[in-house]
Amino acid sequence: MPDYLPHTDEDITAMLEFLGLASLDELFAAVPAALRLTRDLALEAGLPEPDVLARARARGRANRAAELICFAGAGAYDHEVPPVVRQLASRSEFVTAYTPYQPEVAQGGLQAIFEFQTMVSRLFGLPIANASLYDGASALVEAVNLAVGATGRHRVLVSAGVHPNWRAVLATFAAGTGHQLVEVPLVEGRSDWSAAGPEEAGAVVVGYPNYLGCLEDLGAARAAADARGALLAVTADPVAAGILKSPGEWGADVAVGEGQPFGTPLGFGGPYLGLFACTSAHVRRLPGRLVGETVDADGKLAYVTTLRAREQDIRRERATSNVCTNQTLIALTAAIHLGWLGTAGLADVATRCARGAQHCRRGLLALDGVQPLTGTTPTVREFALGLPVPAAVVQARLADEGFLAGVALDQLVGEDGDGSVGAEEAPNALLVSVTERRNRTEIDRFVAAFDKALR
Amino acid sequence: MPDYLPHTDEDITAMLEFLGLASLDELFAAVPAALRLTRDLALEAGLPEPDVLARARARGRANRAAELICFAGAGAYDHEVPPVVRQLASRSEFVTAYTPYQPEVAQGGLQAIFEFQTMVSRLFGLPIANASLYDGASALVEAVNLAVGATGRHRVLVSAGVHPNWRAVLATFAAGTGHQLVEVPLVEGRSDWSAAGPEEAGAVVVGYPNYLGCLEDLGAARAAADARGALLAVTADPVAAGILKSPGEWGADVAVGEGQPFGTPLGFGGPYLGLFACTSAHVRRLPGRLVGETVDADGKLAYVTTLRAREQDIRRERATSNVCTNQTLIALTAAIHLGWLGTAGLADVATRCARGAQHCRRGLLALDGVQPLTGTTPTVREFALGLPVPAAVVQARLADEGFLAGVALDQLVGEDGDGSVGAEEAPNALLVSVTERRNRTEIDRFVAAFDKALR
Amino acid sequence: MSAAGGRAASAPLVGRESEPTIFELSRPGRTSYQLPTSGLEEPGLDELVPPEHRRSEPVPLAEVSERDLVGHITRLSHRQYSVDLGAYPLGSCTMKYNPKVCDAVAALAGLSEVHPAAPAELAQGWLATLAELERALCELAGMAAATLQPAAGAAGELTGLLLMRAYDEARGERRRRVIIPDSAHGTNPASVTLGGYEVTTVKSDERGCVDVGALRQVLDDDVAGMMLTNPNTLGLFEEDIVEIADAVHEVGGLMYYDGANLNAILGVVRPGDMGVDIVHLNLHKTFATPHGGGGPGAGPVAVAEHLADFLPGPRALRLEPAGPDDPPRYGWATPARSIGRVHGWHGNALVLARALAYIEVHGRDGLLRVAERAVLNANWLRRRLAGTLAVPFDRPCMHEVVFSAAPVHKRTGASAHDVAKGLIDEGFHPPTVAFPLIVDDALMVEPTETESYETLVALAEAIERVVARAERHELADAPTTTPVRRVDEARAARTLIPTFDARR
Amino acid sequence: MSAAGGRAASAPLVGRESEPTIFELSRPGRTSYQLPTSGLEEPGLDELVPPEHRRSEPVPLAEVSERDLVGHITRLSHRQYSVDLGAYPLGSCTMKYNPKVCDAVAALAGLSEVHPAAPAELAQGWLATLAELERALCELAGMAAATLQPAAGAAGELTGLLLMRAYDEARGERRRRVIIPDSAHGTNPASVTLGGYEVTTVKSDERGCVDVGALRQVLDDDVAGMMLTNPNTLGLFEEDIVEIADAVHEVGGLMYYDGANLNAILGVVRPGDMGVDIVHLNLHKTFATPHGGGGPGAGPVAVAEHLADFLPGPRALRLEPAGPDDPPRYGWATPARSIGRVHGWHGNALVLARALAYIEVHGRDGLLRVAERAVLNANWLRRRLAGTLAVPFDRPCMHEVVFSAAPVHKRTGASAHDVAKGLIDEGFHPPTVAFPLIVDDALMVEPTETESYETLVALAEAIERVVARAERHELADAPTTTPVRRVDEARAARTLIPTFDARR
Ligand SMILES: Cc1ncc(COP(=O)(O)O)c(C=O)c1O
Ligand SMILES: Cc1ncc(COP(=O)(O)O)c(C=O)c1O
Repeated sequence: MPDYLPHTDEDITAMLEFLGLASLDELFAAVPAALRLTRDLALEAGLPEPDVLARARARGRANRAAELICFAGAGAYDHEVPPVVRQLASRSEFVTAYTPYQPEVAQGGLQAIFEFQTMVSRLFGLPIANASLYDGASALVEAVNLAVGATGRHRVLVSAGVHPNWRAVLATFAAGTGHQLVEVPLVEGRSDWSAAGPEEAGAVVVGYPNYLGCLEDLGAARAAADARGALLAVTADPVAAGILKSPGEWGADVAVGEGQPFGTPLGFGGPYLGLFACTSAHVRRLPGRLVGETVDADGKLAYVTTLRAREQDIRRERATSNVCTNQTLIALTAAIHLGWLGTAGLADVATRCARGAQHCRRGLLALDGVQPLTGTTPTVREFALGLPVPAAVVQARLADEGFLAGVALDQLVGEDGDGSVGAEEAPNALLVSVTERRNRTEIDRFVAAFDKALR
Repeated sequence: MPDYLPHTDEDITAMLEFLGLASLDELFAAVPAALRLTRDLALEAGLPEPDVLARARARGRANRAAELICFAGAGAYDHEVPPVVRQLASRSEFVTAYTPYQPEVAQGGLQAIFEFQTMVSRLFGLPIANASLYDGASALVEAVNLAVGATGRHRVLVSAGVHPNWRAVLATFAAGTGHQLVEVPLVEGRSDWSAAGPEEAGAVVVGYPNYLGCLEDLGAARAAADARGALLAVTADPVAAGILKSPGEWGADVAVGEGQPFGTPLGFGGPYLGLFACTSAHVRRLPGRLVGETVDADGKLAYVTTLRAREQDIRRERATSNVCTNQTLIALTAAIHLGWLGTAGLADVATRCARGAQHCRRGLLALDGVQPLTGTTPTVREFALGLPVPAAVVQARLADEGFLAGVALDQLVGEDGDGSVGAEEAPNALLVSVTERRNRTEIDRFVAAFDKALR
Repeated sequence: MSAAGGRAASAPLVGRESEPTIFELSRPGRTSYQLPTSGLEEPGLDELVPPEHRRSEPVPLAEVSERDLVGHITRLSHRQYSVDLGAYPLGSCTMKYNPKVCDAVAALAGLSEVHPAAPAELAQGWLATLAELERALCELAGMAAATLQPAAGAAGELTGLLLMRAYDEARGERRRRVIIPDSAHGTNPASVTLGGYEVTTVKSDERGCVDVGALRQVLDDDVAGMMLTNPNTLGLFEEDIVEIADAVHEVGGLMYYDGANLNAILGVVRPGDMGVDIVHLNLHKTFATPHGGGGPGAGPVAVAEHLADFLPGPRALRLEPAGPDDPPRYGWATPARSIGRVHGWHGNALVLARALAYIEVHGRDGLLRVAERAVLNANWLRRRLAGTLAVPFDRPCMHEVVFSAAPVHKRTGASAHDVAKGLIDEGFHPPTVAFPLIVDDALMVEPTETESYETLVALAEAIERVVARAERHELADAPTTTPVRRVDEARAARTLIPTFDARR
Repeated sequence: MSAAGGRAASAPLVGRESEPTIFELSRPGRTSYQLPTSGLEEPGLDELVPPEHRRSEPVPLAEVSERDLVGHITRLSHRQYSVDLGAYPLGSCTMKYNPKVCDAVAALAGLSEVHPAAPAELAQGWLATLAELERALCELAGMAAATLQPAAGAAGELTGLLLMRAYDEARGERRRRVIIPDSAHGTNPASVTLGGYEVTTVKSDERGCVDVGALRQVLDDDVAGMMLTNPNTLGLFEEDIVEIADAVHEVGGLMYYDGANLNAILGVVRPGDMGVDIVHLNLHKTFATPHGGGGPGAGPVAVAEHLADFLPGPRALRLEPAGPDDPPRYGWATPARSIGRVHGWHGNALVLARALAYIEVHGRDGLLRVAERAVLNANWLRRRLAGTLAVPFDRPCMHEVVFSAAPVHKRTGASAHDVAKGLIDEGFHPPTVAFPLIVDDALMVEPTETESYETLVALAEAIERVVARAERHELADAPTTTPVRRVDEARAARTLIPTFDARR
C-alpha cells in the first residue's frame, strides 16, 4: 500500500472526532448514496515505485524509434538538449510552482517569462509576445481568432503549406468559431495566392519555411493579405528564424511557431510550446498570459502578469481566449535554452541544420528514382521527396538499419492513413529533416542505407 | 574551441593593459623559461559537449555489467536509489558548495550533516559520529589509528573476516604508522580469537556481519579486546544494522562502515561513504569534520563545524587525521535516503535482503556440488559458497544469461589474482549477495541459470 | 559595463537586490553554446539561403557565459515559491506534492526521445501508454472512451463543446445556448463562446449549489447542454446533479462535467454514474503533474458511448493479437465521425505518461485514499477556522473550502488580498483570492491530501495570527519578508512594459 | 506535536525562522519509503536472525512523509550558498564553475550501475576510462605513471609519502624526516606524521617562497624528501624549484609536489619537468568536480619512472590487442613492488569519469586557456585592490592572491574575519580567511577562470565598500542579510552538541 499521504491512524481519528464524524465515509455524506461507487475501481492495486519505473522502462524499450538516428522533422525536431539546460529547467522551484498569482513570491518565474517574451519578440521581429500557448497548432488557432476579431472578417486563407496537423486543428476549432477556411494550394512548394478568390478576408496564413521545407514568398503573402484587408499570420520555424528575415521584417501582423526545438525533447509530441507574437496594435486582443514590468511599494523593479482584463478568469465569456493553464515550464526551458545558445548559437544551429540538409538532400536526390517534390524552390532544413516505392516501406527498411527515415507525408493528420490533405501527400512522399545533431558520417550512412532500401 | 571561460578579447586586452602586460604569456614570467612547456600538451583538442557525452555513453555500453541483474555484494550493494533521493541530493546548492567555512551562508549543508551525524549515531548505537570519511576502508584505518592513539598500543588484531580490500588498505597505511597487524583466522566463518596471542593490543577489529556474510560473536570479540586492553572496532554493514544489535549495544568503542547502500549507486566503487562513530570518551581523537549546534548573535539556533582544533588545518602535524576533503555530498545523500527510509523502512530493507538471501542460498545449496563455505554459522544478506568449478567460469557463463553472479573471492584485493588472503579465497569460492531489488522470479531464474552453468 | 553574473545579491539567502535581466548580464562576444562535431563542408549562408530571405544580423539574444547563465537562473529559482518549499493551499489549483518518480518516468530516454510521427510499429510503448491511460481514465470517470489530445482543461472544455455541437448537428439540430452556473471557472464561459454558443448563466442558491428551479426556467430546446463543475468551485458537491442531468437531458441537451476537481471524488463517485455525457479531467491537478509555474497540463475528455464516434483522433487502441500467445499490439484509429484533431500531435504525451505512472503507483485503493484525505483536510480547516473567517456556505465541503474575509474587511479595512499578503510573511503561500466571484473577499483554501495534520494546524494558526494583525491594522505593509514588497499591478497595465526592449 | 513539514518560514524567500530538524518533523507511523514487489515468502525476523543478534527495536530514524522530506531538504538548500548562486572566491579551494555535462556523464547508467568487483571483461568501459584518465594526467603532470585510487588530496599525499618510504626501504634505507615550507597546507604536515616521518619546517623568505639557504641547512641524509606546493599557498610560483629539487636529490631525498594548485599551470609548465618525483593532483579543484559541500574529491598520485613499480594496484592498463584490427582491450595489473591498496575499490570512480570528461571537453588548448584566465583574473584583482588591502608579497601572482587586512584591522578594529562577514552582505561568498597562517589577517582570493571581468569589478567594489564600512566601524554586526547572524563558534566547542540526541 505505497502512498504519499501523511495521515497516521491517530491523525485520522483525531480529525474525524474534531469534525464529529465516525468514519471517513461520512465525509462524503453530500454524495447521494445511490451514486456512490459500491465496488472497487477496476484498476490494479497500487504498485511500488520501483515496479512502476520498471514498467515504464519496458514501455520505453518497446519504442524502437527512441534508438534510431532521427531524420524525421515536420515540426518536431531532434535538436540537442544540453545537460545545463535540462538541469536548470528541472529546478523544483520552477517545476512545482503554480501560475504567479502572488508576484511577491514569484519574481523568479515572472522574470524568466519576461525574458522569454523578450526573446520571442526579437526572434519574430514583433514587439509583443505572450507567455506561451499549448503548441504551434493552438498558437495558430489563436492567431486566426485574433485576426478575425481584429478585422471582423471570418474568411481565412490558409496556405496548403501550413503543417497539415495544424490545419486540421484549425479546422476542428473553426467549427465553433465559424471561421470559413479557404485552402490555398501550393505550386512547386509555394502558395499560389491567385488561386484564392479576391474576396475580403480576416487572415492570410502562411508557413515560413512551410511544412515541405520551402521558403515562401512572404512579400506575396503580405500583398495577398493587403489586397483582402486581412492580417498576415506567419507560422514560422523558430530555428530557421535564426538565419531568415523575421516575420516582423516581412510585415507580418502575427507570428506563431512551435518552440519545441529550444530545449524540449521530442517526447512523442508534447508537452511542446506555442510561440505567439504580434504587433502592438493587437496587444489588447492577445490570448493568454502576459508578464509586464512594474515596481513594488518601495519603487523597486518587479514583474507581474498584466493586462489581465483580457483573460478568462476576469472577462469570462468575453475573454480573448479560453486559455488558462499554458506551457510556462516549456517557455522557461526555451528561455534558458535561448540564453545558452545566445546570438551566435542560434545562427550557428540554423546554419548547421541547413548544411546538413543540403548535404543530405544532394545525396538522396542522386539516388535512382528519387525526385524533389517541390521543384527548385529553396529549402532550408527539411525537404520533401518523391520515392519510387511507398514511404512506409522505406521507413520500415531503414528502421532495421538504425534510422528513422523521415515523415511519410500521407501519415500526417490521421495516423490511420485517412487524412491525406493534398496532392503532395501521396503514399510515396517523404519529408526528410536534418538537425545539428546529425554529422556527416551519419548522413552518408543514411544515404547509403536509403539507397539499399530502394532496391 | 568550446569552453566555459567568459573572457572576451576586449576583456583580455583591457585586463592585460591594466596590468601593464603585453600578452597572456607574460603572466607566467615567474616560471623559469627553461621549465616552460614549449609544445602543445599531447592531448586531443577540445571536443564539444555532445561528442564527449557520446564517448562516455559508448564507454558505458562497453560495461556489460551495467545491464546484468546483480547478485554481487562484498561491501558494494545494488540497492534501490529512489528518484526522490537522487533529485534532492543533486540540488546544485549542495553539489556546488564548499566546506562550510562561513556558517552564516552554509546552514543548509551544516544542518543536513548534523542530521546525518545523528542518524549514524543512532544506527551504530554510539553517541558521536563524524561528518564522513572517504569510504569504509579509510574509516577502518582511522578507527585503528584512534584506538592505537587512545591505548598507546600498536598491536592490532584484525579478523580475517574483515573485508580483504579493507585489510589491504589497513596494511598499506600501517607501513606509515607502524601498527603491527595480526590476522585472526576464521573457523566456520567466525573469528577464532584464541589463535591470536595473549599480548596486549591497541585494537581488536571484527566485521558484523563479516565479509563472508557471517554473524560474528561480538561478545567474544569484546572479551578478546578486554583481555588485551584493546578497544573494540567493529566494521558494520549499515543495512544489516537495521535488524541487528548495534555495535554500541555489543560494547564497541568504535564502529565504522560503508555508507554506499544509502542512496549512492554502485558507481564502480566510488565515491562512497566512510561512516565513523565512537564513544564520547574519544571525541577529541575523532578524525575529520564534526558539526555541532550553537547559536548566532541573536541567540538563534545555528550549526557550525566544531572541535576544529583536532583538524589538520589548525593542528597540522599533530592533527588526529590528515583528512580534509571528505565525502560530504554522499553523507548528505545518505541522510536524505535514511530520512526517506525512516524507522520502518530501514528494518524492512534489511529484512527483505535477508529473505532474498535465504531463499537464494537455499536454492543454490540444493545444486550439485555447491557447498557452504562457512558451515552452519548464520548469515544475513550474503553468503559464501564453494563451487565444483572455478568461480570465474560461473561468472562468465551467468553473464551470458544476464546475471552478475557474485564476487569471486580470489578476485578481491588484487584483481590480477595475486592477492589471495585466506583459505576461503580459493578460486572456486563465490560470494553471493541479495538486495531488496531482487524479486523471487529473478532469484529463481538465477538459481536455474546457475544450475546450467555448473554443468 | 554589463551587470555581474557572479554576484548573488538577488538571492534571498544573502541579499534583497533585484536580479538583472539576462540582457543586462550580456556582453558582446560571450558564449556558452557548443555544437557537436559535424564533419560537413561549411558552405556560407549565401550558398544556403537566397539573399532576399537572409536576415542581415543574427537575432540579438543574450550573450552570456554558461556560468553566468547558471547563476542567473539559479538565483531566479530562489526568488520563486513552490510546493517543494512549502504548502501552497491555492483553492481550485490542487497544488499537491507530486511524486518524483513521475519525473523519472518522464525523463526516460525510451519515452522522451520518440518522434511523434514515428510509425506505430516503432512506438508501441507509447501507444500502449496512451491506450492504458485512456482505459484507466474512463474507469475513473465512468465513461466509455476518451481523447487524450487536449493540452489543458480549457482545451478539454472546448473539445467537449465541439463534441456537443457535432452531436447536435448529427441530429440535424442547431442549438445555440449552453448553461453555466455563476460559480463556474472562467474557462467555462470562455470556452462556450469559442464553441460558438451563447452563455446562459444560472444562479447558485443559498446552499452554494445550482438552483434547480432557476435552471428549469432557462432550459428549453435551444439549449445544447450544460456545463457543471462538481465538486463545484465552492468546494461543494452538487447534490442535485442527477435531477439536473435529467432536466438537461429532457430538453435534449447534453451534460458536460468539468472534472477539474476530480481529486475529491476518486473512487467515491463517478461522473458517468451521475448521468454525465462528457467530462474533462485536469491531469495536472488530480494526477499530480507538477504545474510548472502555469503549465503544461493535460485535459483529456471522456465521453459516454453515444459520443465516442465523434472523438478527436487518432486514438491509440489495443489490437487483437494475431494468436493467443502473441504479445499485445497497438495501432491508431480515428473515430468514424471525428470532430478532428485538437492538438498538433497526440497531446502532452509526457504529461500523460506521468499521469499513468501516478495512477499505477496509487492504484484503486490509493486513489480512493487521495480523495478521502483531501476532503478530510479541507473539512478540518473549515471547522478550525470557522471562528476566524466567515464561511459563506457553512456545510461540509469536499476538497476545498471557501472562506470570506468580508467581515474582517469591514471591521479592519484589511481585505482578503491583505490577509493573503500577511500570510506570506508567515511562511505560507496564500490561498486563492477573489475567486469564486460570487463570494465577497473570498479566500479559497485547498490544502490537498499531501499536507499533514501538523501543517494544517500551522496554517490555521498562521491565518489566525494574520487576522489578529489585521485587527491591529498591521497588514498594509505586508509582505515584508519577500524579495520585493507589494507589487504595483495597476501600474504594469497602465504603462505596459512587456519586454526588456520596451524598457525606457 | 511535531513541527510542520509544509511551513516554509525557514526559506529565505519568505522567512527568517530556523528550519526544524528532520527529527522534529517526525511523527510515529509516518513513512515515505517504498520497496519493490518481491514475491518472496515472508519469514519473520526470528527465522532470519538468531535472537541473540536481533535488535529489539528498529533504529529510530525520522518518520516523515515524502512531501515533508522534500520540503525540508529543499528549504535547507535555500539556506546554502553555492557556486551556482554566485562567486565563491575561496583561495586554495578553486571554486570554479563546473560544467553540467560532467554531471550528465556521472549519471549515465552505463557508468553508475557497474559493480566494482565485476570481472574486467564485463567492465571494459570503466577500465578504458581509468586508463585514459591516467594517461592524460601523466601528460599534464609530466610523469610516467599514476594511481587513481586516492580519494582526495590528503590521501594522495599520504600515498606519496608511503611511496617515498617504500623507495627508501627498497634502497635499504630508513630516513626519518620530511621537509615542508611553513606556508604549506595543513594536510601536508598531517600526512607526514601518518607516513611515519617527522616534519621539518622550512621558512619562507621575504618573497613568499622557500628560503633556499634555510632549506640547505636542514637537508641531510636523514631527509626522505621534501613536499612543495607550487604555485604555493600564497599563490606564488616557487621560482627556485629546480634548485630546490636538485638540493633534495643531492642528499638522496625525493621531491614531492603538492599539485592541488595545478589549475594555474595547466599546459604552461609541468611538475615532471621541474625535477619532481611524486605529485598529487586534486581533481576536485583543477578538473572541476563540484565540491559537494566538502567532498567527494579525488587525489591521484603520479610518479616518475623510477617509482612506478611501487604504485598502489591494481591499475587499469591497455592490453596489446590480439590482432591489428581488434578493438582495444583493458586489464588490471598490480605493480611489482606495490605499496598495496589505498582505497577499498578503485578510487572515487565517478569523480574520475567527470575529470576525464572535463579534460576531453577542454582539450590541450582549453586547459591552457583555463590556466591563463585563472592567472589573469587573480592578477587583475591583486592590482585593483592593492590600494584597499595590503598585499604582503607584492609581485605577480598565479591563480590566487593573498591580501592582508592587518592594516585595516589596526586602524579600525575590523579583522579579516569581519571583512569577510561584511562581504556576505554584499552578495558574495568571502575569500578564505586566516590562511595561510604566515600572513596576518590573511584574505586569500581565488577568483578562478570562470568568473567574468564584470564579476571581478563587482567583487572589487564590494570589498572597497566593506573596507569603507570598516572605517565607519559598521562591520561588527555583519552579516545582517543571512538566515542566521554571526555564529558563536566558541560556544559550539565549549558545549558540544554533535547530534540531535545531545540537545538538552
Ligand atoms: C474548475 C476548473 N475548470 C477548468 C479549469 C481550467 O483548466 P486549465 O487551467 O487546465 O485550462 C480549471 C483550472 O484551474 C478549474 O479549476
Ligand atoms: C595546497 C593543498 N594541498 C592539499 C590539499 C588537500 O586536499 P584534499 O582536501 O583533497 O584532501 C588542499 C586542499 O584544500 C590544498 O589546497
